[in-house]
Amino acid sequence: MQFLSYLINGISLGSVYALIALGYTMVYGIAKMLNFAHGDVIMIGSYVIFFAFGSFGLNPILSIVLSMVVCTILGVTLERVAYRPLREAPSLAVLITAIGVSYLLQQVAQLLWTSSPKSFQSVVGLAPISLFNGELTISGETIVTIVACVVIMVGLIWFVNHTPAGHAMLAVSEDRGAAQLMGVNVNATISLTFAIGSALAAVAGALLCSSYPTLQPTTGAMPGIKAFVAAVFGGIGSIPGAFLGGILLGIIENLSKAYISTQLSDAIVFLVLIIVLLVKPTGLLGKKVNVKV
Amino acid sequence: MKKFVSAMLAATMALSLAACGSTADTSSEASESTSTAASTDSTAAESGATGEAASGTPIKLGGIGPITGATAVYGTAVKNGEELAVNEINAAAGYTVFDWKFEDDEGDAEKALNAYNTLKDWDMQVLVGPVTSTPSLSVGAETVNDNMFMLTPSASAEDVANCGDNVFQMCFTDPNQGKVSADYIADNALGTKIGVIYDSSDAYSTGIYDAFTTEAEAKGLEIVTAEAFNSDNKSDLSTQLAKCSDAGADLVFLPIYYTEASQILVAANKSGYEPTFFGCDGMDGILAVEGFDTSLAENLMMLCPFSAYGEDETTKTFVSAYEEAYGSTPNQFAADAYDCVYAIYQCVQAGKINGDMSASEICDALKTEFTTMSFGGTTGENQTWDASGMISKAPKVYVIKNGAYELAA
Amino acid sequence: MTKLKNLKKSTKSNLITFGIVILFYIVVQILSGADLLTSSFSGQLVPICAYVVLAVSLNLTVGILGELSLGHAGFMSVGAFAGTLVWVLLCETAPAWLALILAFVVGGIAAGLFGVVVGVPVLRLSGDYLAIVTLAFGEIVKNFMNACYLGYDSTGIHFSLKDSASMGLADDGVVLINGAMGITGVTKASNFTIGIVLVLITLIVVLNLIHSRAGRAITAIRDNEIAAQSIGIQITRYKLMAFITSAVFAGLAGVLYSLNFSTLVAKKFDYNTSILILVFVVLGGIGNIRGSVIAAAILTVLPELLRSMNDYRMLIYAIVLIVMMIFNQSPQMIAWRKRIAERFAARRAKGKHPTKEVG
Amino acid sequence: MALLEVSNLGIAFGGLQAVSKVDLSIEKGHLYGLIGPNGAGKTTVFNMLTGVYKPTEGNIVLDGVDITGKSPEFISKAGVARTFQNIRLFNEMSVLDNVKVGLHNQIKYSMWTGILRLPAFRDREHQMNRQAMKLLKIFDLDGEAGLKASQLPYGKQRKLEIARALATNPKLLLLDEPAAGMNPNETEELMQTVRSVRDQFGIAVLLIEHDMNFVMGICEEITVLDYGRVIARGDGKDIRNNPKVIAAYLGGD
Repeated sequence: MQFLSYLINGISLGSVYALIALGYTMVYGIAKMLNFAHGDVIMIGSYVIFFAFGSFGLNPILSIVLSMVVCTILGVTLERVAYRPLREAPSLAVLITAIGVSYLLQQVAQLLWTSSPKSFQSVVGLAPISLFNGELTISGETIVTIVACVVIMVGLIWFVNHTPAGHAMLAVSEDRGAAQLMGVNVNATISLTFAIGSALAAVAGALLCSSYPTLQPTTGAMPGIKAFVAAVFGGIGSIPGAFLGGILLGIIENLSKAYISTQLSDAIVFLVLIIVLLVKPTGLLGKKVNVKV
Repeated sequence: MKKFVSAMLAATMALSLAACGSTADTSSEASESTSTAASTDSTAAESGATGEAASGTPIKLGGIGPITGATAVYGTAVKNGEELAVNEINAAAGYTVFDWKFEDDEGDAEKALNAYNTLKDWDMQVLVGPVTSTPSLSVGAETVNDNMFMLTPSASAEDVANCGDNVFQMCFTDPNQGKVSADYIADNALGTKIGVIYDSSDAYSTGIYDAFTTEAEAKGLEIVTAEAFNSDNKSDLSTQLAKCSDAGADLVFLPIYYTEASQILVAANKSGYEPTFFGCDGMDGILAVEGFDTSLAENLMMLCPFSAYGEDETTKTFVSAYEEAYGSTPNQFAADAYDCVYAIYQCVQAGKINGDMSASEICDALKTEFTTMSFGGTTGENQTWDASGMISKAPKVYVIKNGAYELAA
Repeated sequence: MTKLKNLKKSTKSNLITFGIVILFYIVVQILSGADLLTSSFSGQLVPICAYVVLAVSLNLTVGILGELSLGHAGFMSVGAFAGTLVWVLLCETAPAWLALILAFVVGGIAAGLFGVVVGVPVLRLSGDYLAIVTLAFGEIVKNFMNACYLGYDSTGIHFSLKDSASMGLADDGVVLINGAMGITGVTKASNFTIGIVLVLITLIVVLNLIHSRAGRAITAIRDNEIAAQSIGIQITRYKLMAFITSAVFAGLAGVLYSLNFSTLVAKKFDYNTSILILVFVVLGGIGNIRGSVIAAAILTVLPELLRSMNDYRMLIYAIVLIVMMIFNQSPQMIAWRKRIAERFAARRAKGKHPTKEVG
Repeated sequence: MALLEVSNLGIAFGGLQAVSKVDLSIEKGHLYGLIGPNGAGKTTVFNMLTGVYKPTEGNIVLDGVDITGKSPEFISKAGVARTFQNIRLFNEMSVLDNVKVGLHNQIKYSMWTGILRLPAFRDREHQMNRQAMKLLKIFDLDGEAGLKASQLPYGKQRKLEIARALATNPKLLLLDEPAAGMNPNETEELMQTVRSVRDQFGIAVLLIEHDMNFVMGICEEITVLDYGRVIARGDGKDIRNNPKVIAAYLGGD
């Protein structure tokens, strides 16, 4: 029973990682860039919800929609202003710019909303489920996060495979130059990717902060990095990989806290990641890329 | 000299300086202090007012603390506390007693030293800061060389005071807090099985934890489990809590800051685990967390020198002035910082120091004064310091009842 | 003849780099002798040297070997802890110069060994995967050092990964590394001269390595691994050579850095510090050693110069970072800058020889 | 015993047999052609000969040394050098340095000699420069020694790749479509160069080429591959008249 409850804690954390990782992996797969500012877009989204829902008492769904709109605008703007000029530049240049954007968002948040922590009120109204005569409780947030995660994953896979815009994304991700020659509007496609990724960030923010309620300007940073690790773990660029990687990462983190050491749980998580990558260099579900000689 | 450095940089990095050089200068500092504390005489007035000041050259008081980065929330509280005290004192005296300047250290030893050096270039005479332990250790060693008086509001590691005889603390040391907490829990039989959750990446938290375990053992308290988290994985604390619950802990000791503590209380409520929670001074501030359901903190106990709900005159004046100026309830970081400035002011009033003395002379005067005086402030009456710079004041344990602090029996 | 010119070109460029460093040293010494330096600036001299060494060494991995490493601070941490331990243990008993040299040697070797441990398995990966694994290693080091308790007493050395109580030190015991509090009470030993000496050693080793047989092999691997293999270059050997050299200097920089402060904590060497060093490398120009030197120095000083901006300091730093990145790296911006430069050149040419044009 | 003896060589990628039962025998100093339609497996054979792929069956013996499935470094040291179909130069390095890297295993000094600039460093570097310039001169590239490899025009990049390969002092040189993208004049010139290289260095050359004039004009023996198998072998005339070859080129599919 103890094991089960640790496992559920792990899945709960993992599903939040997975949700964030989906955004990472989308952007990476299509724009081929590591958007290190993704975690900070999540933080901004969470503040929007905090004020809309917590302070102005807006309906939770409406708050999330509002946050999605704000994040989408933010994401597309960032792409347009900071990333697009560097599209043909070395990938490291974009990486550093993304980090600059991450600092920028954190600083803006601190100036706007101060560094005082806010306690985020859960947007999930679902009551916890109690199993085995109350020995095991699964919180409403966990259930909603997992469901949201699966729905979004399936939705993304469907979108990419069955819509013209999705096909354009696939084409851009395979070969940007060729896609352009085929008449795909690369700029628009990448903007759309950022729009979707950022809208997902808003949802991720809502659920991250519902489960783990402390909201500060630095809230997005560490979950962002962990989710990035999760995305790599599952095979970056792969949508189901992000989901699997996120869930596994959460489980490993919590089980090592439970059974090995709370001090060293992060070290263990990263060690597992390294071992997985050494055995399977492109992650669990990543595509193997052959270099043609 | 500054010009030389800037010129060198300008030559090599014209762009970046063009972007920010024109807006530089001190105007933003002035506007900031006037905007945050508009009601009182602001430090910005200093330059004009000194000419006809009633008496004395202003003493240059420097503050250091994190106002950006992960620990910014604590540094900001200290900054506000200092600013409030300086403004009050200057207004009450009718002339500029303290010139005050605060520099950011991002909670980092290297940046703290940079901040200290910047303040030295400004001819700082007394240092109130830094806020956290590691920066204080790094700056403390420097102040010893410079014989600069350093009074830290909140850096509670024992080693800080041990840097030198010029380094004083306004807060209890970590080992002291750990020991007193264990004693209190044992003496009042608050719990039989103790669980601990602490931040293993934080010097303050591990410092209390270490002393607590030692004393608990001596007092025969049973620590059933001690769980750690760190700054990288503090968003999910449910497993640590579950382990305490599984180990059957009826009291969970939380030597951590209120930011994470609020998270633990929410998680405990979610999983239906209801032990007694006991924290230290870092816990103060939990009721002021925006959006936090304060009913979850009901019956939370903490060892803390300061209560914003205190009935004494000093506290009431401080709390209302702080709320008016900054729009939030002060916590012990702000209170300690406020007390620091007033403690130094006590020496000014006693005529022991003035701004015409060198930093080193001031330091010597303050050393003598601090080890002999008794100070009453928002964080306690009859506070005294020993020669090593550690404070002695009566420890108070508060319990939260109906959303306010009550002194525990 | 061209070959001679070619050789001379690289030698000349190296000499300019050395010249900048030495000139900087002399100017600072003169100004400091005349008491013209602010405390703020003199306080940053050692960190500047440490960051320069870090940036140059990381550039060896990122620019010359062409592999992205996000864990450079991890090597710095290993070196810092090993070197500081040696210093703390020896500074009272051995002569200071000997203790100091030993601290640097041990710090460098420890980081180098760690480089082997990381490099051997990891260099099989490449690109973003290599980056993430180095990031993971850096985080592991931080996590481990944060949980590391080390001390000794009359019965021997005690070690724990849990807390200081479980070390089981006797009353006469001395705590060396105290978990999150790290090593405290370190007697400062670094100074600007040591820093500059380390910078010069780093530059000599790195630049000479790059412009030698081994360096060409490393660069060849970066440019085209398959072709390099086809002409008989042992890929792993040279990748490791670059990676380990880079780690050793990161370790040395760590020793220099940590001995400049009285306290050493693992938290400092986190992912953000690795990124900071990477920013120096990228802004200075990937593969451009002199660029790394200048960028590291300037970007270390910049946040301090922005202190007058108070709350807006880090905001402006972030904006400057983004703007500089776009300005330096965007193809459109590069083209635009070229056009402007050409226009200027043309105008100047016109101005200089007006008669000729008429004639 | 010929210089290169390949017998029964084959490789399968995940169940797909890309090349099978290829035999080759190349004498010292010979010019040898390997042709076939696109996708016939020519480059795959090259990749097996140079250790990029490990053959799943068969043997490769070079000058009495078994090099089957050995690492590319080993094979390079054993005496096989190659160029690539899509040019693989060290683009950011100078033309001179590209050749000097080729001399990596010919003129050696240790890492420490380089870092400490010991006397041996100067000697060896001079030696390298001399030798590299000599090679560049053969390909008429000595004037561009200081340029970056990527700044060279296409035809010269091809030549530089050959020069680099020669720097490794090979016994056998593999050229993968050396004349691709060249105009007839350049092709003609390249033919001369390849011949003179063979004469000067006394090495065997095995080349893949689509330009039939080039192959027929230069090669003393030709092997034709189709669908990973040898379908014909002989001199130019034999091949030109072989009905199987004609069928393969005109397209059975």
